[in-house]
Amino acid sequence: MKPKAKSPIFWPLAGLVALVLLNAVHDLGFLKITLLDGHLYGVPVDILTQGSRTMLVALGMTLVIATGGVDLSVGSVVAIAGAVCAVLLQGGHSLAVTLAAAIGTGLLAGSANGLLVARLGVQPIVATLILMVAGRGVAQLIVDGQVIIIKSPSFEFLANGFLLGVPFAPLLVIALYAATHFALRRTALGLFIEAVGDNETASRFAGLAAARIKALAYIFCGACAGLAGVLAAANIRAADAYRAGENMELDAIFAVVVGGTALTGGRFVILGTAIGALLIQTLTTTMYNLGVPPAIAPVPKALLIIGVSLLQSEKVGRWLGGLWPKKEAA
Amino acid sequence: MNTPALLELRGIGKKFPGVVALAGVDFTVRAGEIHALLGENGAGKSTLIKVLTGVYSADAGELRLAGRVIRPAAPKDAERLGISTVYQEVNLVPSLSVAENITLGRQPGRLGFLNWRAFRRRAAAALARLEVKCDVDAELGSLSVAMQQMVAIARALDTSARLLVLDEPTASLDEKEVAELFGIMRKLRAEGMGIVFVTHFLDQVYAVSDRLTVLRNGQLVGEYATADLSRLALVGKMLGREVSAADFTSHAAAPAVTTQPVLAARGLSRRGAIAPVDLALQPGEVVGLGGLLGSGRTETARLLFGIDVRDAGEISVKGAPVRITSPRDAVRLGLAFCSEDRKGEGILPNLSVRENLIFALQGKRGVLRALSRGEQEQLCEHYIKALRIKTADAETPIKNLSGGNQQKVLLARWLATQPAVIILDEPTRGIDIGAKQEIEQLIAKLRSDGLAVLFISSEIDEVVRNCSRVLVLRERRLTGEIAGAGLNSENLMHLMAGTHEAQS
Amino acid sequence: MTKSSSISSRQLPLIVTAVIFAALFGTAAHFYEGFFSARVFISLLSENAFLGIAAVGMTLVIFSGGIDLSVGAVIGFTSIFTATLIERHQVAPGLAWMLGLAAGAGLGAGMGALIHFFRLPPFLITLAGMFLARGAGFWISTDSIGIGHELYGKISGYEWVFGTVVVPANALFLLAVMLAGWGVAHHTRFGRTLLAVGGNEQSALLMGLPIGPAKIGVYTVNGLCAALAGIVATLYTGSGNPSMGLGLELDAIAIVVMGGTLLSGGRGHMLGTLLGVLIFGTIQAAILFDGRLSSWWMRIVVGALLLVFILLQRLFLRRKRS
Amino acid sequence: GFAQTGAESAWRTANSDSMKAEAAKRGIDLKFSDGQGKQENQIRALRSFIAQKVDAVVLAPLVETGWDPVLRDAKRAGIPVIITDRSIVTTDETLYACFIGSDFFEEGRMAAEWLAKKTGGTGRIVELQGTPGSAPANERRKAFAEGIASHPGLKIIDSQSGDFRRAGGKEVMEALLKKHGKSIEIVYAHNDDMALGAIQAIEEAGLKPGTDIVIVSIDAVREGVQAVVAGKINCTVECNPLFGPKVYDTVAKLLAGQKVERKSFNKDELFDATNAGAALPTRQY
Ligand SMILES: Nc1ncnc2c1ncn2[C@@H]1O[C@H](COP(=O)(O)OP(=O)(O)OP(=O)(O)O)[C@@H](O)[C@H]1O
Ligand SMILES: Nc1ncnc2c1ncn2[C@@H]1O[C@H](COP(=O)(O)OP(=O)(O)OP(=O)(O)O)[C@@H](O)[C@H]1O
Ligand SMILES: [Mg+2]
Ligand SMILES: [Mg+2]
Repeated sequence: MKPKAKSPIFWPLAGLVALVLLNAVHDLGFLKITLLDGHLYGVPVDILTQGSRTMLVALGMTLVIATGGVDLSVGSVVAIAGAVCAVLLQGGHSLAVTLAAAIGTGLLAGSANGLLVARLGVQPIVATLILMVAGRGVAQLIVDGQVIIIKSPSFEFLANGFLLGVPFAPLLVIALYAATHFALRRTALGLFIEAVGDNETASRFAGLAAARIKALAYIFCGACAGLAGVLAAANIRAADAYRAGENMELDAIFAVVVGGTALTGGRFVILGTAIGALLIQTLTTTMYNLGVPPAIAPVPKALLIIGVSLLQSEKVGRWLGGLWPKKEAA
Repeated sequence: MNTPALLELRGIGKKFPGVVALAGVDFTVRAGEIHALLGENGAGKSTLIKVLTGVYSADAGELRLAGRVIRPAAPKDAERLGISTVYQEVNLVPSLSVAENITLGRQPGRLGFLNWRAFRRRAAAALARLEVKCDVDAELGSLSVAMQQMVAIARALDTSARLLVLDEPTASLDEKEVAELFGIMRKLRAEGMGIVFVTHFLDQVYAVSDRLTVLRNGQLVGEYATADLSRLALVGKMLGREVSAADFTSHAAAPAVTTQPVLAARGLSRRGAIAPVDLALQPGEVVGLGGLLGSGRTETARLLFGIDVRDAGEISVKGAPVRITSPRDAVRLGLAFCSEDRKGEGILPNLSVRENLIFALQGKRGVLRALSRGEQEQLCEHYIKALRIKTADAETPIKNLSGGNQQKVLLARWLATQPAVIILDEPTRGIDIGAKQEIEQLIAKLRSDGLAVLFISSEIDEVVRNCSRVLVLRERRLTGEIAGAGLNSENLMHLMAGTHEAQS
Repeated sequence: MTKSSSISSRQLPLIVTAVIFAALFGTAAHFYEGFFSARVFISLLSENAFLGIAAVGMTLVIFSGGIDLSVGAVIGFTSIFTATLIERHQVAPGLAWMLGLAAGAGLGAGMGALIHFFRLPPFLITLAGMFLARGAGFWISTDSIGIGHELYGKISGYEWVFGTVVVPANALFLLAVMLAGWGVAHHTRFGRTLLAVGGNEQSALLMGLPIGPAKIGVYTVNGLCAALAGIVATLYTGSGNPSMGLGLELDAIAIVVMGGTLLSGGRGHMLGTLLGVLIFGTIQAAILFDGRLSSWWMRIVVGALLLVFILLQRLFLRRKRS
Repeated sequence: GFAQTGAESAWRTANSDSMKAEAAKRGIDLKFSDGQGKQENQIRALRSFIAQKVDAVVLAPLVETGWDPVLRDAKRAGIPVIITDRSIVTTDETLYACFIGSDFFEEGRMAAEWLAKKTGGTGRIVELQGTPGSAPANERRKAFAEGIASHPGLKIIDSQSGDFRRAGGKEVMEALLKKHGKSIEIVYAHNDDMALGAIQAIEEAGLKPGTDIVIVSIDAVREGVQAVVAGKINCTVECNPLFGPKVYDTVAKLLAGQKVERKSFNKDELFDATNAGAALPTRQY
């Protein structure tokens, strides 16, 4: 019998479970979820809520990476979208207008990236680096360097609200994951994205509008970042143009790659990305929980990255397979 | 014969996930012989070679070079042992210069620093030996596939090797170049070198090889002296069944005379690529594009298919003028184009056979009208059987297929779109004799189904066999056309070479 | 050496970059009084010395088709590491530098080994390396530490006077490393192997090139360069600071790319990186000469100039190709 | 020339604005440069100022050390340097003319002192640190620790970094609340932004900030003071960013050859429930 191909999400999932267990052993309260004021309350709920922004950005990033690119500008787009929200709400605009504008900002940013990468053939890291640098400046320009306070309960609901006791933001993000998965796998879009990432020339020669597919991925990624910007601003009821979304690109890329999508493009694993994002957030919480001094907080993160990548590598897989040949076959 | 064995492989076995590529294969090469390694696509020839050069490590068996057991762990070990190899796919670095590609890893130099002048001279000398004219400073990627192949051979000859391995070196060469290569091979043989030679051209086998080994399905069929084995017997050994000479008759029927060409081009040209070309394809007609290497055949096809943008000229499909500015336009209009560069422009390496196969059809249908999984599997099943594609299953990544089988998947990709016109650029390159025959039959069937085929091949016999009309290009311009009774190898060759005026 | 036409076509990106640099510098000189001077030109090198040194290593890594995100953090680590050794443990500067270089090279080698042996993506592994180095730097000290050793004053005060032109030690360091990098990249087997690996790793393997040593070696060399940059940074500031070089890796990558080196590997030129440093420096210097931009406008202008530069480069190359 | 560190917070922006506005008012040609949080950028800016032969340089140093070489250049060029905001450590005190700044150390101490008085010297504290390695985080941490050392009843039970960010403050506080539950009595935040984030987390946990948990913070930006008025922050120590007038006065004196005070501190106030309401209308930032 031939060995069954291992699911790409196996190791990230195993990592997540291990991390949760580590916490649970250290502090039994970790897994406790209680009902407080009629909604769920507990660490896992926090992880989901806090992790929802990274999950969202990583969703868009998955597609960009699948086309063989990368988008470094997402953090800046988060900041711009937040700034746009704050200014519009302050100016008395309705929530709908604000949301549309924020997501529109993301679409615009994504289009700019897409134009540079797909039409003009600029290398993705460079193309998006431009917006990464300039974007934060734009965000600060919009709010004139201030932290603008947002006083809109309906806006805040997006990030901190509860629907039937369940936090709204993760619900929204999970719904988006499902919708994206559906849109990609029930249509041919997913295949096209993978094809472009795998061999762009061949895709083009087979009659695919490869440039358009690529641009689309960046636009989608921009929109995701825009929405994440909304959530980030709603979360703290303020637009923090300087710090919002800082280092988010790294977290998102990490989530995508840990989730089983190769940085070289081609095959993507959406569910893996979600798990990867949660893994990062859990790690952060774990460090608070274990009281790791903030100065050396990056170290565990590094170890996690190396650990998960190693487990995903073929070679280690073979070694492990050699250790437990029986289990593998089962 | 009592010449000592230079290379001995005993009981070599190699498994890939889901495929047994080699099982208990013995293979012996003597010093001073040219040994042909033959077999169908996927028989395991390339795998055997890669085991020999340390790309793969064998699961079983033993390698001996001049009596000593060797265990090459990487190609550089093999090279150090005196085994020099040209692999099946051109494996050079396109972004570096020709000179560097020839000398990489063994550049002359002092104190760790390179002597650029010396190694450019050396590269030029290596090319001169093959009688190839080529600027050693040119970027490799800017050369045609054939030229790159010559560079790869030049690289292999640049070492003082005891054993030279050539995996389908002639697949993209024209006759003159093949003849030159053979000349060199014979010279090296005389110097006592052992040469392993893989090819699908039987003529070539009989032209140069002394002995041959046949593989089938990863198993050794046998080792024979070339002179003792007739062609038909050889083909039978390769395919595992008897073949009759009738299988290779001409398929070209009289041109279908219809009123309207399905595809017509007038004054098609692009500066620096091709001078204005007129051509018209009738439904049910196979038109050949003949010409020597670099004569502009691929260029013409690329212009027709919208890959390169033309400077001038118009294209019409079924009489109506059309705008083709991208392959996408072309596909929508019912054109199909099978590129000569399988690896770079054809396959989606990490995607499955299924995805590769349905890809063009899905592209034509658009994003929203996705083929259901059932439809996809049905298509795969059909074409895998129809074209005898050798693969573990439809979900195997295409990069794991042998070269010839990849080519078949690509053909299937285009046939699935049910095109009105199909442009085949070197469709039989690297394809075994059985499959070649099938593809020729397929072309005949396509023609009788009313398709128009533009057929590009460097194999003159093949062009003559399959086409009812041949347009000949020379030095990037259309120089003539042969049809009907005048269509034979000799005429075609003269026209291609530009010596027909003298003849007539 | 005779220059054939195809050599110049291979070096076209380099020429284009040089032309754009000249144009940029000329424009700045036109608008800002006192910009067009040897002093400003030299400062483009001396003020970007450690960035430039890091870019040299980065160029080699990018040649091989890899990327290294850890350089900024390694600079921070080396700077605080050597400063602590010298100030707190009274280690002789020479020895401290050796240890710093060894640490940088060691980290690089480790990352290279992971990348090569386990076929892991360089982006991730070097990201981990970045976290490690940053964490280690902060673990040594979260404060910056001033270095009072007299040797430091001597070296950083050194200048090479050439007529009216004064070239500070930093610029000399940078030029020396550039020269070494150019030699390695273009005149050693190692350098050419890197380009081959970046151009097509599978082919390079089949061509019998030593892929493993090349890949591990290039990360080691880059770690060494980053550590050297960290030491130059301590010379530059006379202190060690664990947060030095924050985000510097992206600047270094931008510089390499501005110099016409392909990020996907296999194609590029060390001279381009020198031009990249000059261009980067010119942009910064022009903004400082202006001195009216608020924080955010500064970012926007840097981004816009980057954009203009990339577009011009595209435009030129596309024109010339067709 | 003015070499600012960056624009990382509202405080910093107010600081920059103060410098620019005052320059405009006095007709001074100010060359402004933003270090974007990197020392090397600031050094580059100083060198550029020297090359442009400005009359005086104002530096808001990002870190304490590492300025000697460039300051030596300035001195050689005869350009006086005024250090603002944070102090520097140098081997040669003559390298700069004077220091005008806020005293992070003093701020941390004041916070600790206020806390001791308010709580009677007992309580379990969680600390929300600023960005690891940054000068204010370092000093506010050390000073506070020293300040509470004399009150053995005050104990820091946990300390995590919220990166000076509001979102960071919220996230860390959420986690700490779950970890320690109701045993947290006091929050000490290195800036108002993190305190405001923490307040949200506390509210979401169903507790009352300011009552159930005492909150002490630093900066006293307008929103922080508002929170004090609303009773959500108990006390915030001012860190005045409005340096402009004082700096230019000093520059004028220096250029006129007069002597200036070597070290001077902006007067930092402390706002709690007793005085916040009165101060709020006059807050400029
Ligand atoms: N890397 C690989 N992984 C999995 N299977 C492989 C791999 N390489 C080759 N194979 C399989 O091994 C078998 C032998 O392939 P090989 O390339 O040796 O054939 P070949 O005789 O060279 O054919 P061709 O004439 O088409 O080049 C094929 O079935 C192929 O699918
Ligand atoms: N001898 C040569 N030297 C340099 N470049 C060449 C040479 N022959 C061809 N080329 C280049 O290779 C490319 C391929 O030419 P083209 O594909 O039109 O030829 P072809 O007739 O299709 O031949 P084939 O497909 O057999 O290589 C062209 O761009 C041409 O510039
Ligand atoms: Mg083969
Ligand atoms: Mg061709």
